Amino acid sequence: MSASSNSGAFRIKGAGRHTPARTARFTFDGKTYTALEGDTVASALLAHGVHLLGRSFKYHRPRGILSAGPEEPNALLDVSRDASRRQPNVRATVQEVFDGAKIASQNRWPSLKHDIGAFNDLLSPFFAAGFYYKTFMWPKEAWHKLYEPIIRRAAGLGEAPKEGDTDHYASRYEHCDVLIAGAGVAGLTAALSAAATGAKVILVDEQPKVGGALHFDTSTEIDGKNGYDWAQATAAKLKAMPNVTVLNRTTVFGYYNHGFLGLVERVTDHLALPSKDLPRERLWQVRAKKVVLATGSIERHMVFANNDRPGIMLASAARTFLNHHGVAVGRAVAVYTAHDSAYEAAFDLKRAGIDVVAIVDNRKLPGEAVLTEARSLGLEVLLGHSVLDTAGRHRVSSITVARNGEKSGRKLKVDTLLVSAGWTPSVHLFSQSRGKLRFDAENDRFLPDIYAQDCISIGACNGTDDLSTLIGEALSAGAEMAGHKGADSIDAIAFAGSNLYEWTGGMIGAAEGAGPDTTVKAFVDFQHDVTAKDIRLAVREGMHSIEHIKRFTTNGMASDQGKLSNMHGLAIASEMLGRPIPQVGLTTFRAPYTPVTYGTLVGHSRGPLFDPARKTPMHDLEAAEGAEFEDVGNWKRAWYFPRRGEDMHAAVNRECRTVREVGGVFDASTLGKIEVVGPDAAAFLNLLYTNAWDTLKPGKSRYGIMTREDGFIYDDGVVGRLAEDRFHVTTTTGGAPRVLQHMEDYLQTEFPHLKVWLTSTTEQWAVIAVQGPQAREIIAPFVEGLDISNEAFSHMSVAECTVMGAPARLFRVSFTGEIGFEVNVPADFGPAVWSAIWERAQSLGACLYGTETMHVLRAEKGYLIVGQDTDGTVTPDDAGYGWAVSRKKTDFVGIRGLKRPDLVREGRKQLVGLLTKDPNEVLEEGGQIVADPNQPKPMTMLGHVTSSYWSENLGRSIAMALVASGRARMGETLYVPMKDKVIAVEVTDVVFVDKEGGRING
Amino acid sequence: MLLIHCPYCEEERSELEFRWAGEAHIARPDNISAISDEEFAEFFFLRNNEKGLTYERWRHIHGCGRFFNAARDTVSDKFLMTYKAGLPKQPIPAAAKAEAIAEEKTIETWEQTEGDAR
Amino acid sequence: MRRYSVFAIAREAMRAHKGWDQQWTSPEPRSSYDVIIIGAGGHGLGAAYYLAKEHGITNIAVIEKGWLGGGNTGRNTTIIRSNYLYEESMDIYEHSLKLWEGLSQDLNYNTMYSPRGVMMLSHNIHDQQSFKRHINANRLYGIDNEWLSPEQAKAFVPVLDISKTARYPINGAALQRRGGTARHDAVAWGYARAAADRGVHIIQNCEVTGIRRGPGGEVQGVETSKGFIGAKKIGVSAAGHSSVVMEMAGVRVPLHSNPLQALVSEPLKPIFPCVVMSNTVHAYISQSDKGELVIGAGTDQYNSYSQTGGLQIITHTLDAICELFPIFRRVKMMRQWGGITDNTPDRSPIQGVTPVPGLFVNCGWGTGGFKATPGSANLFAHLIARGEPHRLAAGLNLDRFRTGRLIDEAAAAAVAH
Amino acid sequence: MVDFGAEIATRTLPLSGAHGGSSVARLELAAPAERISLRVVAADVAALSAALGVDLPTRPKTSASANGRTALWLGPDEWLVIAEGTGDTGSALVEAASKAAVPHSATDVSHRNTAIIVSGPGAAAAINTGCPQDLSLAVFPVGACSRTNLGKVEIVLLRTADDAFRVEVWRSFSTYAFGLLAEGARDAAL
Repeated sequence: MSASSNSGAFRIKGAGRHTPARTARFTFDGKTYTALEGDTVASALLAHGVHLLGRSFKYHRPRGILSAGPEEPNALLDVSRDASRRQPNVRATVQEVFDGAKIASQNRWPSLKHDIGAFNDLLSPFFAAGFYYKTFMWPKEAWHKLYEPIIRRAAGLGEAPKEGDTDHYASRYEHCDVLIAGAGVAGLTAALSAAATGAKVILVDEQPKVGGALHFDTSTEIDGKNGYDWAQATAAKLKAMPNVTVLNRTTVFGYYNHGFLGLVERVTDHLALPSKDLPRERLWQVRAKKVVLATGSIERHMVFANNDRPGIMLASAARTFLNHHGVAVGRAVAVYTAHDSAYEAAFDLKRAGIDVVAIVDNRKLPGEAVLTEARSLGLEVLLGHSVLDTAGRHRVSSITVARNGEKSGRKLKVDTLLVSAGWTPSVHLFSQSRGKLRFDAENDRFLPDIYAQDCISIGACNGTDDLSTLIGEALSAGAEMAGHKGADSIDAIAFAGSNLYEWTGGMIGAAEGAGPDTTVKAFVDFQHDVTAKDIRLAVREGMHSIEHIKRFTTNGMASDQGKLSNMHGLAIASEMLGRPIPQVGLTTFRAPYTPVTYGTLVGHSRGPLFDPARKTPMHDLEAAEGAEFEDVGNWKRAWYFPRRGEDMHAAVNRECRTVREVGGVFDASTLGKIEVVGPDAAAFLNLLYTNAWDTLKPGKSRYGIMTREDGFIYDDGVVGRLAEDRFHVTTTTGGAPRVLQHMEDYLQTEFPHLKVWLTSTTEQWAVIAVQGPQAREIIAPFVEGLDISNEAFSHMSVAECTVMGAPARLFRVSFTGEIGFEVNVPADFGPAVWSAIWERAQSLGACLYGTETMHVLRAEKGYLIVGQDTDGTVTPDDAGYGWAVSRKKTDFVGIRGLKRPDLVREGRKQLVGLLTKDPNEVLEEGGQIVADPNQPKPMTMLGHVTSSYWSENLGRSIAMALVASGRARMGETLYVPMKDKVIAVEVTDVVFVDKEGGRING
Repeated sequence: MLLIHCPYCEEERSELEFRWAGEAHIARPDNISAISDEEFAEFFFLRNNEKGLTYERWRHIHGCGRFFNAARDTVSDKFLMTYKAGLPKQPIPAAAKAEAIAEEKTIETWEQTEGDAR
Repeated sequence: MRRYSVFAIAREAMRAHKGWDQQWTSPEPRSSYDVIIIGAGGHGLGAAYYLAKEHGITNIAVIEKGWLGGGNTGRNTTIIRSNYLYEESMDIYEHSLKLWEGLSQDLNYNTMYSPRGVMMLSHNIHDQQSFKRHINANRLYGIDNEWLSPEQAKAFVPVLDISKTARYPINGAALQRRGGTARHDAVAWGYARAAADRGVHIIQNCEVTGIRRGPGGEVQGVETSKGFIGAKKIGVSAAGHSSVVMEMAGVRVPLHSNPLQALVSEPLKPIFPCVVMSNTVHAYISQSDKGELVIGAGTDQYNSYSQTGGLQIITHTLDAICELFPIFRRVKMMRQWGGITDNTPDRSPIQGVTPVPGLFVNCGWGTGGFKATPGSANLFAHLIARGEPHRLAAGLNLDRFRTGRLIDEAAAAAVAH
Repeated sequence: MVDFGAEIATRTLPLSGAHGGSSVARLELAAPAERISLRVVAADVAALSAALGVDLPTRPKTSASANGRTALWLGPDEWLVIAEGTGDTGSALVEAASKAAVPHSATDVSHRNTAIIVSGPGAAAAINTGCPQDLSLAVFPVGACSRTNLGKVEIVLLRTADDAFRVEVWRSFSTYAFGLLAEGARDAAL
């Protein structure tokens, strides 16, 4: 047995462009088939006579292959290499066969041939468009509990993958002078003239090979060559030019603002054994100065009764299968058309030795040339006739043909019916670019009219049918878009083209027998099972806008997004409404042109590259000490340091105790840092913080509060003055970027007269906080050039010095209430300094501590955490920090907002302490506070618990809360009602430890 | 993704490098602590939100870091001009305006093109 | 109006469905009405319905520049929930949720309210604190909302990745079981049909170009592309175009209009049982009854009235979706689109009287207006009929921007709307 | 007892041990460098140029090198100055700048940034994996520099040769940047 016969009984010897010796084996629903390299799954299966490929969405009707391209609504399959590389809803007409592919049909149970869901087809009279809006309402709960689950199971197509994807995806930004979408005659020609100018050109085509319609159209000659051969030669010429990029298997899926286009390149889906280094697909994000749209047109089907059986396909698709793949779509083929182009399918098949039963043309007057040729080939042409109906269970077996106007006709036995209602220009990308269409009534089509971006449409998508005109249009478009107007640049490369037949004809809407208002199932949208009568029903029910009709019937909303169905649906609606098509309108074309894999859009942003995980210079050392980390913004911060056998609670208790008794070392590097430098630095900070800064002396630091114009707390931090004109500002970890943006905004926009500059130094410094009674003892040996005694370097001092030879900034600052220092060293020195300090700290009995202990210790002192104890609705006074708002300043950001009626009213929520009556009860952060726990719901809530911890140092729980009139409620008992109990609390001061504050100054 | 001309970098760059910063030419009152509640609400909250020509601020945050001003048509999202911060509101040249207005007539929002092809 | 029921369908099935009435008619406008509502989205149509049903006002026109339900009603991701933080928000969203529960029966139109649960993922301690604050507030207010452990969350949504090695591991979730989805078009159509049945005129393809005011500043009617139409009361419910319409009456409102994008996948067999939202990684997702994964993306950063947005908004969202649900990496985006949202400074809506006598406004619903549809419409009808707000909507007034009494859900919440 | 104070701190560089790249785009770590962020108004640029011994470029997207110092224009009043010195910090640069008797801000950022050298025929393609700028030689010639994006982080990009770039990135973002460039380098071979 030769390879070619092996690759299917319907291969036609000598036809097609594949090499018979190069085969690939794949399975379909468990059965093994042999294909030729270059086959699509559709052509490979057709070569074996397999037409039944799937089931429709709603009625589960048997469906086959309708098209040979991305517009395919029916033949959607599940394609896999292995469990982690399985892809649902793959178009059989696009997917190339590769050796080892496992392919399965979808939306059927238990099998494609015997599908229980097909029962729906019998009930179809009930399932009219929108029927579900009218029922399933009783009883109330039944929709969600009963009906919806049934509908959901019946709907859907493929099954989502079950495992994570092991393929990877690439991404690239690119720029060009001219991007050309589509490499048919028009696109290739435009590329030639654009490239000749030296412009940077990207030519994009969705198929494996360039040529577009030349894949099937064998009667066109260009530049003296067969059209397809000319296309390949032209592509080779273009690829050899340094200023041209040709992307095959690449779809322009979106045309966005300002010349931005999204492209997806399929890299490995056609390969049997792709290298692991290859991405499966690549996303191109191209900024094009100009765009040439040469996207061609798509053939429409005919709308008539039972037009959806397997074996019924577009005439051009049959030509692609024959002329490109060498596959005959049947043995007894009829053609039903309203357009001349389908005649050529009959000619090609006839010449290949296939029995062409008849050409049924619903027109009385087809093009003269095709009619003459048909007759000379001895084909039976039935003019003014229509196909009224079809029969056949899993494949069409006969058609009923009648003279137009007659209700019955004769039956013709066929195994295939080719249909064509004419061609719809592909204006998707033009429309996405926000260009406006006009209706060409003569040819029943929408064409580009007013352009919104720097692009031009050429060829079939522009309604240019004549080949010579098209070549001329493409040549000048390419040159013009590349910036060279006029004939000169074109003449040198001009060439001629010819085709055998001029095409005429076309129709939109329901054909004979399916209108004007019958009950037959004449499908408009195959995948969604929308029939002509559904559209009529929608109009009858008052849906007069095309968008209403679309949404009510779901016409055009399937995965082909109406490429075949929109024009027919529109025409039927127009007829029913009695309004011309332009007045009915067109639904919007949205990106993507064809569906795009999420993984491709995600590209590299997965796993570690999903979002940068920021780590401090000491991260690895902390991890080696057993740290658990928490996410704070995109930072990873050491949370606590459990020792062997300790849970979080035990570790935090130990850390809390050790810091107050001895000392602790804490990584504070993530705090935001901004260097504020310039003669007006203090004046600037005066405006940005509520505090006054001109009184702060160099060598000192101060706690500052920042509000926005609205007067609510925005951020806080310690600000050190290093020199008259230099401040070291710290911010919260999460607040750093927005605080800098906020400062720059005011500096550049409101206070540009101030001579001051801001530099982010967050990452310049590694910050090692050492806190506790032994803090000074711990750091003392490392600090050079600075007296750090309490007298010389009191609380809130700051100085530059040297630590272990590294230039350092030392802050005397405390967030624990103990003696505290923050050692800032250039980041690369952080690990060495940290190790040395930790070694000494350890020898003195101190510990490492993390953010959890930091939180507990600061809460024991009643220190605020912005974002936890405040939420964007809290003023400095609410938080008990009214003292930080300068009374002397005449201006600062927030000064007016703070005086608004609601911000100064009585009864605002204020930050207070809470002590539970039961000292062992730790409140839930977020618990709500009420005065009367027995009141009916909805209860009046006085506030909520913002911070709550077990304080090992106090041997009881502590909490902070925002409570209405909180400071006036000291000693009052309030309640925190939980799901299963009510917790009584006493309102207290926020400071729980060392109320006098003596420890900090030791 | 917009393409924005930065008047400081003197080049068009991807929107990814920029951050939008609200309506332009809203000056913070010099006597802000003396204005009324109504005036404060006006200054802080009320924005024109024009459908059509709008003046707005952008910051080239991942580029030169500068805030600058732009005139843009919020219907087509086309920029009519960008100019440096501190400059007064720039008049739109008649030609550019004519083009923008002509476009405004023909290129309406999507919701209007839906159901209304010519 | 012919009632919808399974029996009616059976009857119609026997006669090729030729007996159905028009769901609504397309009348020519009268010279004047008692009330004009600008904007035939869910909120506007619903307000007309409740005015007719509960307040006895039926001489109403709802004026729409495009097709009814074509604005944000027909463009959103259909999430319904009421687990907000502040009393003002809980009042209106819970009122709305209660109406959702009986809406199909009230309208005799299956709006497909599906209480499949809305789950918000917590990724860090800050999220957890915020969610528990919501949960406790909701419970004391009589609204369901519960905390789930990561394992409980996974049991509810089996495809969720709760591994500790994730970039932002999930440390829990808040679940409102009564939250869910509904069929957006059906809401607009159901209200339109029920309102039209009570005599309300729905005037589509009619653009309001001006608001005419009398000597006392009071409204007298609207100038439209179909001529002047008089009315003593006008309710503006124009979502993203609220600023434009209010400007016609000389009223400025604190709004920004931003394109909000969304996308759906190709249809899949049921895989995703509820609605999941994550603010930390910016994603929300559910699966429609047709099988599409419905994914809400972010808003573009700039003011715009064009329903197109940047591709980067979509990719950013999909990054997060694929991190949370790695099995969706090979699923395909079928369609993306945008709507114009009207956003207030505190991300809470504005519903109330205006300085112009007879002019009432309902706007600022931002990205969360769909869930509020019945409640907002119901209370807006009350406002228009009585001239003063219902108790449940009293806090949503315009004056809060003067006093500073904001309802700052955005500041307080770690969750998207 | 150990004499704790005697030790001199050694440096731990970010990205230590990172390796990646492909046949068309090599990735290497740049040697530690002295860096300052320099800010000065236009009128005083000459004074700082003189003080630093390098003419601060005033045209956007350009750089200038002299005396072992390279000044990158980042904004109209902002430069990143990188020196090939052996100092552990930018103090020499800060000091040099301070000789100019005009108001300015010279802030040491030597340890804030780290740098990755991307070279080879696929260098631009590797960077365009995450960078939205046009890196063709005509638009981004040798010596061109710009702050820009690389995926989800910010970088400063300097073209040092037809097929070589220096990518400056904040240290905590460097793991991400290196990882993305490594994938970009792999895909650039495609």
